[in-house]
Amino acid sequence: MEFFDGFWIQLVLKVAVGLLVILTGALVVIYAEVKIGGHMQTRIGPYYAGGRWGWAQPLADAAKFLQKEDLAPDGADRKVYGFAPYVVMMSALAVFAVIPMGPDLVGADLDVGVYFVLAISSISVLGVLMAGWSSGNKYSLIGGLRAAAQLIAYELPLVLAVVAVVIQASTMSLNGIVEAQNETLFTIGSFDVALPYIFRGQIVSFAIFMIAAVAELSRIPFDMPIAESELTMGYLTEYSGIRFTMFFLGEYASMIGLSAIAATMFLGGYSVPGLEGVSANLGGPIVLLLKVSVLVFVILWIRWTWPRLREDQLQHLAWRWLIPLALVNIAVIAVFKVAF
Amino acid sequence: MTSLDMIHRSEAAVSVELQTPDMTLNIGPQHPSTHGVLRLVAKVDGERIQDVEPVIGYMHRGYEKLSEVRTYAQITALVNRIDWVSGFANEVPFIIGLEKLMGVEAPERAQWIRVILSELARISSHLVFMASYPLELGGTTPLMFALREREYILELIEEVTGGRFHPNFNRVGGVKPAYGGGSTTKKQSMDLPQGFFQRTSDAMDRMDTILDQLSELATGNEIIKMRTVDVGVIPGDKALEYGLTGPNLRASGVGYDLRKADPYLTYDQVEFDVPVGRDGDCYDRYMMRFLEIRESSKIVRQAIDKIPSGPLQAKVPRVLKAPAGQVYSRAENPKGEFGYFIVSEGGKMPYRLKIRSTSFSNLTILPWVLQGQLIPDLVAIMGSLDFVLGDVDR
Amino acid sequence: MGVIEKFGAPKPLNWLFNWSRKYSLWYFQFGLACCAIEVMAVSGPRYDFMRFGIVPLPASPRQSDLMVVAGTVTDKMAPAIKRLYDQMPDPKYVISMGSCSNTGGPYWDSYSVTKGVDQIIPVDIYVPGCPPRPEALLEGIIMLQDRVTGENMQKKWIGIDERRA
Amino acid sequence: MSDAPDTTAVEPNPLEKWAISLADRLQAEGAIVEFDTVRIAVARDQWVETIIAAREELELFSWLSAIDWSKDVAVGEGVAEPDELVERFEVLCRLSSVQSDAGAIFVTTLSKDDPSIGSLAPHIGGAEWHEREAHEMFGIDFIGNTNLIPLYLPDDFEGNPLLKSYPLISREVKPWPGDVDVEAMPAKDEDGDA
Repeated sequence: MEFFDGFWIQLVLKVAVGLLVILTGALVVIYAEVKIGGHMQTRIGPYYAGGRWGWAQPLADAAKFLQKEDLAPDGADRKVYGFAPYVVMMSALAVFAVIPMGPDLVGADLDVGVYFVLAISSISVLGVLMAGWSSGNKYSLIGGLRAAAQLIAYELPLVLAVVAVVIQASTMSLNGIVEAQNETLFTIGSFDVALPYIFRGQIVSFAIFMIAAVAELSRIPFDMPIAESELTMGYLTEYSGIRFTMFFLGEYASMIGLSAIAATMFLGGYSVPGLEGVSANLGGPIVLLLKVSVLVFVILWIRWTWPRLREDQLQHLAWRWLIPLALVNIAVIAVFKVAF
Repeated sequence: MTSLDMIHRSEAAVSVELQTPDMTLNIGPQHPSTHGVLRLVAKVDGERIQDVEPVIGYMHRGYEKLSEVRTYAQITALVNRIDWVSGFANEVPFIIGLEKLMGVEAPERAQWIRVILSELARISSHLVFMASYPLELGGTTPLMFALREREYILELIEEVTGGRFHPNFNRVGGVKPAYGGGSTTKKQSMDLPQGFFQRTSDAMDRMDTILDQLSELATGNEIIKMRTVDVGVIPGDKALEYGLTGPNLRASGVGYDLRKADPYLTYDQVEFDVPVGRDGDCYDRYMMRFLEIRESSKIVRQAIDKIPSGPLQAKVPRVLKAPAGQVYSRAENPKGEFGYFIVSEGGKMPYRLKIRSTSFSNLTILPWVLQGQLIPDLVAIMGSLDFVLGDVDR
Repeated sequence: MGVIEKFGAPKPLNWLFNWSRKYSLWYFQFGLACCAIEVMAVSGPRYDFMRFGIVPLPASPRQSDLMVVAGTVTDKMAPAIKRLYDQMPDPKYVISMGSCSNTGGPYWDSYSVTKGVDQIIPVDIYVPGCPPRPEALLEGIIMLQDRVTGENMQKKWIGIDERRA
Repeated sequence: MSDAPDTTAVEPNPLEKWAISLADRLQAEGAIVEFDTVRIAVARDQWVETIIAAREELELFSWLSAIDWSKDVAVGEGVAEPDELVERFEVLCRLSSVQSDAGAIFVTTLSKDDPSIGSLAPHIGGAEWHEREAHEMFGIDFIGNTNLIPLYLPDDFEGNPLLKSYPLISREVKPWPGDVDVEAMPAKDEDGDA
């Protein structure tokens, strides 16, 4: 297996497998979105594509967008316009590099994993802003500006929620955070009980994190940047074909990404009591997948139930409620950490 | 030079002073929130609208001219399509006016059938509103729930009239003899389908439970309240000045309902309440429709109890000719006062037919009410006025 | 994709392309008149055209494949429709729904109604009715899907419009 | 109101009484009641004042429109007795009460040579669009309404469609296709001049 030891080979393999898994995951989530959404609305949703249950619907969508004409408006700033979807896509994908799927199954176990995740995921703001600005369309511009304002506002509670976890775990490595949650807290008889952070006082952080994550994803009830009834498609208005697909896949990939981070930090990540050693490496991804699915489902559920807020109400929520709450939460967590 | 160019150019000026040139936002004629083809030319400062000029006419089909070259019987078919979500209700005032002009009175059973179908049309129209309004605020699921229920109402309308929402069911002096009666004898077959009343009252029962569900899903939703309460307030005197009628006027605290104020058909024989709002904001306008569905279902139930048996059609001459005269007849459409001013010169066609369409008057207030609002509120306010572009442009 | 324009797509690829277009007709949220309400009904639970892969998501013409001209086209609206059609990226399809957009319908003698949307944009499928029942629109969609299945991408990309042939 | 048949009975019914008293109070020219429809004739120069005064008791501005009484009829049916017709425009405005079923249509007459009248728009906001519509459809000028741009029709549209002399070109190009008892085929001598 000498061949696989080379750094570049490993990198290429990791990237290839990662891309495949993430994009497949994104397609699955897209399918889940239309299908679950359909059922929530007492509809059937896609049915005929692929023969049964419409399972091939997202594949058809992807293949179709490949053939679509790639249009750029006359007034567009071509370079920026063309580059924006890649920025969004890259930021969505890079997050996965540090998410541990097993004790040893991690793209790169950074000491500052948390920091990396937050930094990388906020790059998407840049892409969105680029898209909005360069399209040469007023709806896009307003959408882009709304997106920037919104993402900046919600980056803060997101970070502050994470800080609380970092304090409790005393590490910024995501692997470390999972292991911290895997530590035996107490024993009942011969059974070691380890509790994820959500049951160890981080429920508030978790709630803040999820709200901020939904806002980061620009999904209902925080989907003002692409508010269809107001701004047509917001910053996406002018995008067509493959570039639109990039945004679209990027959105769903980052939905998985943020859910995975939330699962890692609050729900114990890949770990589940009783899964150790090699089996943890094998079963870890599945455990993580299950946890991610639950979170993704919740995000979809919200999407199909609620209407959207208004821009000022959204800012109001972020600055007057979430951020103070997150600060108080940090203080409480820190006090407990020091005291006990 | 477009304003966007100006913004790009003003980059250089940023260091000197922060200029924010007004952006002219052109919304429509195709835009998801305009219910069809309305164009708004809005001057915006950031997200705040400074001035808005609605441009209508994208659905102008020339009804008033076309009516002058169509016989009275043909006009009934045409007027269905003015306000296309409540087709039957458009026919009623026209046919009442024509009957007045010709001195014909429809048999009582026909009048009751008109009441039932008008109320079903009202329910279906309000359900379209209940469907589209949350959609404009971003909620997609109430849309589907309301559409699903609307199908049950359309089923009933179709059963009687043969059309889903353009029934063309009224005739001078009665209603079109419906098909599908139980017996083979000719007389009975020209009546409502068998079991129609039972199915209708079942549908009304269903409607009540569904309204509870919808109120849980949408009306009671905090976000909907946040988006609509105290948004787009129209005071009563302004509403009267701009000729608002129907739920829009009642939301502003003026309890004016033609079914009570100037009863037509057999509305004086049924008991129902007219919900009246207090603040005149979007939430009130939303609630008016919500509550009116319940009242309508009450009316339908009473009508089913009270409807007498009898003929559906009075005797009228084969060729419809109205004597010379001018008559204005109006009725409470789902959206408000719908009226026809028929000027007859004694021929087969009207000399002039002025259509007082509800949405046109309801929309005239738009520039006034939108001033100084935010773009997201624009959507909420426009949606709450519940206009149909065909009714605006005619 | 200059290669395909020159040599044509191999059969499996052609099939894949046609299949994906068939089941992924993103419908452009665009309604004109009465028929738009029927389109709403078709998107609703009882008829649900998403079963056929008609996704009514995009509000912008840039992401859509299918335009259903649902309702009366007036002379004032016609330039806007033409423009929206031009804004849609190829390959794109048009269903003309209802008598009004087919021929002018009940407004055949009006001074302000365009008598048929096919005067301004090419139409793939005409659905008759005033308004067509939801079943009729579904039939039209299925006919369009059948048509897409038999398309030749090479011809389409070179610019041979089979609709006109 | 020469052509409107006088249907008033010998003793006025309550509606007629009300109409006459309303006309008196507003110092209008007269009142006609037919088919439960009250029409109050108003002098052209009293138009704006009368309507504003009438809104004291009839609060709801319902609509404003016009009729073209003309002998030159391109499509459709003309008046019953063209020889006696005085060619004119009638401008109508309906106000109604929201307290009762009362309501009246105010009518004034404009000559064809000078189809202009004072505008209600500065006093009643809702009248602006109605006046624009009447301006576009009949070519009536509303003095004081600063925004009389076309409401419905495209900018390059010529003519005033609701004038009786305005033809429907489609009907001339291709007459009514069905053999329904609608009307005779369009006469050949009609000029398609808009």
